[in-house]
Amino acid sequence: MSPPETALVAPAAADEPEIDPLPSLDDGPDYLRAGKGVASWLNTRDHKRIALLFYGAVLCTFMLGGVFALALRTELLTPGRTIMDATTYNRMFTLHGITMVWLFLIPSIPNVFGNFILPIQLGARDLAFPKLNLISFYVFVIGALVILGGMFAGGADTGWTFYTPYADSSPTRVVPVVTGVFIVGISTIFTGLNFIVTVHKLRAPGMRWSSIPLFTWAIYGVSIIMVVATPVLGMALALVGLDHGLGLGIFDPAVGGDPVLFQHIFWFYSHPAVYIMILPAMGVISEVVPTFAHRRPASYTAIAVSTIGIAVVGFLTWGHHMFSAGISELDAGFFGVLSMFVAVFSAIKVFTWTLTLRRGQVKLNAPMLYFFAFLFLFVFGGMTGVALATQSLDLHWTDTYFVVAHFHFIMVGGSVTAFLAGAHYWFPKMFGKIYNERFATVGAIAVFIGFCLTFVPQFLLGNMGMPRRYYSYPERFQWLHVLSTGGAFLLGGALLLALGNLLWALKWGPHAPANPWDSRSYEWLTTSPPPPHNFRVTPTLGYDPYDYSLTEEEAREKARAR
Amino acid sequence: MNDPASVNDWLRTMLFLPPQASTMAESIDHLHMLVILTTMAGSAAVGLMAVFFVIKYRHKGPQKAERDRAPTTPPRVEWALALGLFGLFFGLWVIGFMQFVRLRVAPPDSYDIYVTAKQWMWKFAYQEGAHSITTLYVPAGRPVKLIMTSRDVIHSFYVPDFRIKEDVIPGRYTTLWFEVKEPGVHDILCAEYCGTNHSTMRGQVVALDAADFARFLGRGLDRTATAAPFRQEPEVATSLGPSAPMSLVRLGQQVAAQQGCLRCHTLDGTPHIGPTWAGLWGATVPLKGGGRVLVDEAYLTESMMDPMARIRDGYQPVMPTYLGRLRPAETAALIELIKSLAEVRGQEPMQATLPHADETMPAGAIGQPPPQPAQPLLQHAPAPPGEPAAASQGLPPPGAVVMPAPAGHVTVGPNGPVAPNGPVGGAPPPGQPPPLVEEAP
Amino acid sequence: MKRHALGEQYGDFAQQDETLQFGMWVFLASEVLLFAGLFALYGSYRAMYGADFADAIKHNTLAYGTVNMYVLLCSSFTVALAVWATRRGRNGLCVAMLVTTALLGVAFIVIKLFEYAEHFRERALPGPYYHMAELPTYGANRFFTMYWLMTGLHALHVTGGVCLLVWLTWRAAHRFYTPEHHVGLEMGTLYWHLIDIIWIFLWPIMYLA
Amino acid sequence: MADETAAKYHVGGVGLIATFVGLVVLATLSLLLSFLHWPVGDLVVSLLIALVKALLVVYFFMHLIEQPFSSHMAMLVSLIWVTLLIGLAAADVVTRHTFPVRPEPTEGQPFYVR
Repeated sequence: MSPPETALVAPAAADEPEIDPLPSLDDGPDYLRAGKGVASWLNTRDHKRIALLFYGAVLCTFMLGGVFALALRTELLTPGRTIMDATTYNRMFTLHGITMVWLFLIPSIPNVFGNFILPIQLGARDLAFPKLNLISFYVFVIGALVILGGMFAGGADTGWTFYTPYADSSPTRVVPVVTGVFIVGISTIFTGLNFIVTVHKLRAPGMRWSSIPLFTWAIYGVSIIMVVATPVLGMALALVGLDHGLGLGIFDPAVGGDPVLFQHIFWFYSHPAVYIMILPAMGVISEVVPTFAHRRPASYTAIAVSTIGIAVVGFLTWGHHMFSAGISELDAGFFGVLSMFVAVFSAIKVFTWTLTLRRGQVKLNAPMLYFFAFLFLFVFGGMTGVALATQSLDLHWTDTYFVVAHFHFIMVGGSVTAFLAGAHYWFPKMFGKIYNERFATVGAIAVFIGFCLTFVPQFLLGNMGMPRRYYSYPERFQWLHVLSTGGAFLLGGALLLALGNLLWALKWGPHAPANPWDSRSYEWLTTSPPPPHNFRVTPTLGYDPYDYSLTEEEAREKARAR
Repeated sequence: MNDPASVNDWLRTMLFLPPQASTMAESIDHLHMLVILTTMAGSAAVGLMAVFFVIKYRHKGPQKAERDRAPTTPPRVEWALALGLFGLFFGLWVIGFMQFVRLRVAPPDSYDIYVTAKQWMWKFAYQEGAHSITTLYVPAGRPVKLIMTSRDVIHSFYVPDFRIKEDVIPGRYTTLWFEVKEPGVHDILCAEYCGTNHSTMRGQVVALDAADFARFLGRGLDRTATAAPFRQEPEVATSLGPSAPMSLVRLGQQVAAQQGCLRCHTLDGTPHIGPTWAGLWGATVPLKGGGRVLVDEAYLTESMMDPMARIRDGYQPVMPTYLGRLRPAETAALIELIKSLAEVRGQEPMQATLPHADETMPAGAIGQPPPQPAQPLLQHAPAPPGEPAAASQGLPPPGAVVMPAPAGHVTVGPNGPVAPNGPVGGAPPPGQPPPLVEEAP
Repeated sequence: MKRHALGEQYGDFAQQDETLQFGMWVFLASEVLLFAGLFALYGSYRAMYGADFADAIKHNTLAYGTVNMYVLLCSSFTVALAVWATRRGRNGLCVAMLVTTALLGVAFIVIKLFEYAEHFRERALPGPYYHMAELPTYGANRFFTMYWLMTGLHALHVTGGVCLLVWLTWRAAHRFYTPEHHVGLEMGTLYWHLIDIIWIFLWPIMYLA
Repeated sequence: MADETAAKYHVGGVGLIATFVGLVVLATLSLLLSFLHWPVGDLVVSLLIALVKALLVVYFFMHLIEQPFSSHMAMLVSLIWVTLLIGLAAADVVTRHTFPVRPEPTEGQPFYVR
């Protein structure tokens, strides 16, 4: 990090009392139209434009990962070979995992919505380090290209977990792939660092920790995980790279190494990483629910505290991935009981969201439908997580399709659903347009049905004992696989419908007002789309962002007050 | 439905759980059912509550200001919820952990079987000297403890019908125990991703009643006259500072082990990543993309130095080049080794092989993890002259590299290696599975 | 002159300096965790092979590590003095101290290279390349594998730190840093201190106990 | 925003010199103690001394003492997380008792010869 050598423009006159901090559409071009040409996008420092760059990037990787998933599901239609051979299948599921985890789920909500919304919710003019933010994007792109290049130039067949010693001795190209993931990790750290510093140092005057909007709380918790855990992943992957590339034998039993230690270091990152994926999703939901229930959250404190609780306790549970991996019974028991704490924190959130609906005025727009999908899938998926953390049951289920179904319930049913909720909820704010509600409703319902059809059979497969990462399988599993594949194609179509509807609205949708949902959260104070620096001058945001006893005009008056 | 057994069966069918073949399976399933029912009840409760609120409080008419400003749930409700849930989860954990400890600690009177995993097969060795590949024979109604290690990467021994799974780790021993209730056949699956053919690394557990099991072991002991198949483990541990000059064939074995050839090629005809070396020499093999080639010095040398030049049909182009990694003498030694195996017939991997318990082959065969020093078999093992006794090493390290295979199971004759006590090649396939295997339940 | 410009997103210089410094602290926290993975590996292997580790530590040359410890402590002191000098407007002293620090850093690397050469001669190399006849144990192999990884990563950081110091020196020589505005210098020195702290922990576990 | 109004205490020249002297003394103490070959306490004591030295560097050389509370948090969090990672990973190794250790290679048989 270097000190800023160049300022963007002259600092605004921040203390002139007569300026109304809340912008209007007459002020000048909004952030989308403030600069013209490709260069103004590729060299931008505006967090909102960088968010859109990330938006484009993660949608591409999401499509790519989805295509891989459909290819995998097609292969699994028959017990033997359907469309590809075993090596291709192994490379394909590795590619699917790596793409979805590191190139979609981890950057999706934080880098798109976090980047866009967090500074506005804090009343800041930008993130603390705008240049670092842009660097983070380019580092991400470079990392993604290295991964995909490595995969297409031969590819790794290790699974996204890179377990040693298989990853050391795999005849495939492991080194470029781990290098790419390492680079993407650098981007993650930069982004997390930027968010943490912004939340600490750039809050608008008057904003206490207890009035930070809940989405920002969630992104803050995630950023802590990103900054603290990602370097450990970087180290684990670097060691695998050294083992594979130079034969250093760091985990090689032939020279006294212990491959289980790799799993410890790997899961120290990769378990908290699932909270990197789900916490932002919870943040989105925590914004959507009060807005559409027109009601303050049943307990702001419970949601904020459980966010940080999950972020912290999430670090103490990594051993539950290793109950059958030959770790000591004592360590396993310790990790088992700590895993239950995470479940408690998640349950508190779920009950708080549900109770928020009570005595509200609930509107069933598309984001709210996604919330219901999220609620059901997340609760069911989360409860199966409790089952998996129960050690004696884990011995039967671990590394079976039960685990596959469990984490897809959380990752797809939770994170992707919340991503879609956020995409619809903030669409007017980001682009100044309104999407077609009818198609969005159909899309949301289709996503839910397709999802259930895909993954509920996988729970049953897991119960029957179908191990994961199997290219061929005994015939008694086939009918459930066929069902799951059918669901996967339905889910793929539903996702295309949902995203296509948004794309259509981007061009042909009607103009959106500043606050179409009648929300009280701070980001709706500014225009849609916002001006380049979000507000004319920094507003005073001391009031409760979920105070629905205020009318919209009263809330705007409070933000104007000095 | 008042009968607990029928409730159990009904729920097991509803949840698609496999048969409860081990003594622990039923109690694990009961916890499973409890947890799943709680899960479904929990998500249904939350879902219904949400639906109820939506119907009751749905938006009508113009948006009004919030009706009351106080938080809807007082903190004590949150606390009660948190504590109650934690109590529930903690209770599950206590039951689960107690079961877990029971699953991990074998009873003292268990029958020990050694398991070696390698890409992509399971090998089982019994205390009496019998051993088998892919099919594990166990006595029903008696606790069996598996002592497992891997020769290459991590595998996981999984029998869904027993509800057990444990990773098999190179360089370490892990254990697993179970007691099968009745004679029958059950699937073994590898549950930890281990490479290209991970999904075909399957096997079977055949549970026999006590008499049949004794007969199985006895057959193993009786068949001393039959040739043991040539096994692939070279005598790496004894390769240090040999005082006597080494034959090229033996040097070839050493090189093959050092250079990792044996990770992909077998010496006994077992199918693996690369073509087996047994019976390879002098054969005419088909090539990928058409054509055939006679396996001679030229083709073998080319395959070591430029493996991609001509690939045998049916194999992946995965072999690295050894150009610059093999000295000429080592290349020659490898070729001599392959020559010496020209007459070795391959064996079918699915067959149980029952080696003899001859003194020249103590602890038998390889593929069997080295027994514990306390076992009498090893103590009787005579060390061949000029080579350190395997027994002096204590419990030898498992794993692919330092495999202190007991010396002497391959004697090098003037015409290459000869499996002890038997004609090489032409012998009838060694050992058929006992007849009771077919008696599926 | 674009020196010390105020970023668009900040209210005043105090906020900007504070933000940059806090960013650096968060970055350092992240950096610490990068080493933590290796420390965890070291701890685990040491728990497996305690006696072998003790032998291997005795085998390591105490003098190299100890001299390097004092070298880094001195460099930490001089770089702290550089900041102290800048705060008092004594730019010449600051440049001198930065140069001294960079030289001490180079000295550290040179000493380390001598030590590495010795290990190379003994074949005390990581993993399969380890062929030291005196300690033919798994544990000693693990120790030297971890030794190379941890000191190697640290040496990379020292090299990066020296480059950073050269850049800071260049800027200080051009009177970039004033008593009011020198947050870049402070951030750079924080990084150098972190390198010192990591050696403070590497020294006992690699040479003393 | 309590964390942005920390007391501006400045570490002066005397403080720096005192810190440096303290560091050198502690390093020497650690070195001397290592000659005692104290079987159990050796590692613990040297790590404790290292921790004190690190705190001296962090607080005075790195001026953490002048920093607001949030910077303290950053260091505290990284310290706790490092402890967690090392502690829980090593706890597994220490308490494993299935079939534990690899045997030592016998005399004259270095393990690395394959």
